[in-house]
Amino acid sequence: MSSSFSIINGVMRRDLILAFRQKAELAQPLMFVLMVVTLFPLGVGPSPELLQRIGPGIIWIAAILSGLMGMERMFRDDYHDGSTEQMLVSGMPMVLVSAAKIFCHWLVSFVPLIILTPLLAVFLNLTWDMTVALMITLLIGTPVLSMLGAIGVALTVGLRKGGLILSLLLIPVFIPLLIFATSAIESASMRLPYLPQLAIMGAILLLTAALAPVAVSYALKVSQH
Amino acid sequence: MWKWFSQYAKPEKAYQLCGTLFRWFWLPSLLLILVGTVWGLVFAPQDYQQGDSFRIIYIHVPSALLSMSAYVAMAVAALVGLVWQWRTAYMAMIAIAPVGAVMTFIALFTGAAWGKPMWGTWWIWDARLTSQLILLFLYLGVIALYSAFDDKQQGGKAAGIMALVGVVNIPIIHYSVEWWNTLHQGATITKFDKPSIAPEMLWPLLINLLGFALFVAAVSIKRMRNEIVRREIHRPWIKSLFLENEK
Amino acid sequence: MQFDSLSAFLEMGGYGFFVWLAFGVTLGAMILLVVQSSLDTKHLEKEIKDTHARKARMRAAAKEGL
Amino acid sequence: MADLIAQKLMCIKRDRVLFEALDFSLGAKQIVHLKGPNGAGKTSFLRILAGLATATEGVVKYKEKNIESAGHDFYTSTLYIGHKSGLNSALTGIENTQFWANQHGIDISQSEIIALLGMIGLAGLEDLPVAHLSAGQQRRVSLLRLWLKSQARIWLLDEPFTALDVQGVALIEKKIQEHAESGGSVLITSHQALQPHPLKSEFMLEYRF
Repeated sequence: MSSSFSIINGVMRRDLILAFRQKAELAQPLMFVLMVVTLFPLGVGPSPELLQRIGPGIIWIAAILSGLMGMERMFRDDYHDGSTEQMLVSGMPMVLVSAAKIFCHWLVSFVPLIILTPLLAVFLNLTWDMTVALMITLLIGTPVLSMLGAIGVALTVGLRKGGLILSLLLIPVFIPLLIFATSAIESASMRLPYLPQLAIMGAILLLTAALAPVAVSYALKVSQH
Repeated sequence: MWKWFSQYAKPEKAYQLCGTLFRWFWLPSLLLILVGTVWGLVFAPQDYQQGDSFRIIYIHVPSALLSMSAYVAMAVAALVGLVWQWRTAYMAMIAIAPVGAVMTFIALFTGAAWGKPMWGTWWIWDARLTSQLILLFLYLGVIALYSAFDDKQQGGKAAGIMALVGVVNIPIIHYSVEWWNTLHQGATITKFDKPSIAPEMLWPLLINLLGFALFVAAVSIKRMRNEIVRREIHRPWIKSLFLENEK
Repeated sequence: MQFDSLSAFLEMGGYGFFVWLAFGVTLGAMILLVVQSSLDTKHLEKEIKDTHARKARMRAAAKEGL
Repeated sequence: MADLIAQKLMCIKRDRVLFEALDFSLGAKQIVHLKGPNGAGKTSFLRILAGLATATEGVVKYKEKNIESAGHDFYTSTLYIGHKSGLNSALTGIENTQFWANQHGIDISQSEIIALLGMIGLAGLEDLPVAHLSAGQQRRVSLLRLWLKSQARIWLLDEPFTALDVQGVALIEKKIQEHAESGGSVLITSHQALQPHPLKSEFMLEYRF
């Protein structure tokens, strides 16, 4: 039996190669975030105070929406071209495979977004403290988005019209994250400690990390039935 | 005990059981709701602060409570299906979902109708109403996911996973919404503080609570029967049950 | 009895609209749920007949084909 | 002694019973041609035997053990090739083959893969994304697995000849016969008649009403 390491390594190499071959698909969600963030000042007015107050929420919501757009990439192609079924009959531990694929997705779709945040923060007139808090919450929170998203995608991958249902399934379960993240940033804006919120988000991250790969691998099996 | 329980993994047996249980639950539920509602509307004393508007409590509280319990029941059914691979458990889960969604809707609507005279506005982002709204979304997600599948057996399993994800999430959502609400205290008035409720007011509430519980059970059972028939429509036992009796 | 007259009862101390709206919508939603479930049962009974008739036709066609 | 035994299988798809109380066994040195009309459940049957789908009722046993509990032992001795190619269209033939081999725990060097691809008639096309290949050529890439995993005793092949040309069919059929002769077992669905062979037998799935 090939070791867990070589399995994870193989899956990640494959997914990373694929991601870089389909650069356009990676860039689109980022451009989407940028445009959503541009829309808000045009929609609610350019007052710096107002933008500063609603900025963290805007960036987080934009991150969630753009995440939802790119989520399907995780398993859709594999399902349709039969790679998933070959993975299942290879006897590889699917929990590890799922975890590796989720990590890859996070790496290629959310890490660039986190790098982009300082720019978005400037657009929305966030203070330096808020920007730091925003980046930390994104760093802790976006892996959770990837993991929960993976469950949703694995559940809907066999459906013809999976995309809309995916958002319907996922948005409610993203709510706690949004609440704690924006409240952390709000505390940061008032120069209050925001460790408690981060701790709760960390706990959510650990809980999700423990359960999501199992749920994803089961859902992928069900998708083949 | 186990053997007795597990025989209902078979659709025929479950179908018969549903028939019996429906008869036990249906009429008592209507009777209890009638008694509780009339008592609550006509005989229970007025609330000294809220006047007669508080009478909405007799449907608001039972439906809110049942909306949560129904979700938990759904998740339990999903778990049974997942662990023991019972087809009937998934059918039960799918039967409960719309009933729970209707209860959630009732809780939301009555909450709004109660809120208007009390807060002066139909909707307020109060912690409880907000979590109820999210609960409704969770229900709709499960129902939408199931109905999107052509193969209902597969759909049942997928919806089951979603129900379990939801049930793990509900406490987190609930807690986070409360946190969020206390944070933005300025906007809210904690309205539903619990005054010690007088026994004359409490009795009809308890009766209605039981009535609603039986109603939810009865309708879910009825829907489960439908679901069993729908899914087993090609089987010989359905044919002999429905078509050969007629002759 | 908390109310002196029917009109007082309907008025609900000035909250009549909200109380009756809440109770009415609740009743409506519950009735809809029950009616939908019963219609579903009726519909399924017809479906059973159709399905098995269809199967009988398919069986007959298969026999002829042989 | 049969390697793979299915007992009392029942499969329900879209609420229709495809088969019920189906017994089947597959032993060494056998080529079983699984036949049946469209919609009889050939693919579902194959997927249940491969451990991809679970039967509504009944069990599949490998060496006397349920395939779920046989686990890794079962998967390393089975090769399943389905309708879907299992090839990512943005990856090249070499990459697809490498990743597949890695997943299945097979050690193989790049030069060996190139040699195999040449053997199956894809010389010069090895480093093109498979999206650029024709349907028959893609099929050939996925059928390369017969050579990669020939140590797997049980082969479950779902319509392997689709889109192949005459030479391709002959090549694959020869490989299948060699596999059976050397002690393997093959279950194959095909709408095309197989060449007569002493180890060949047929298994019929009827359409149920």
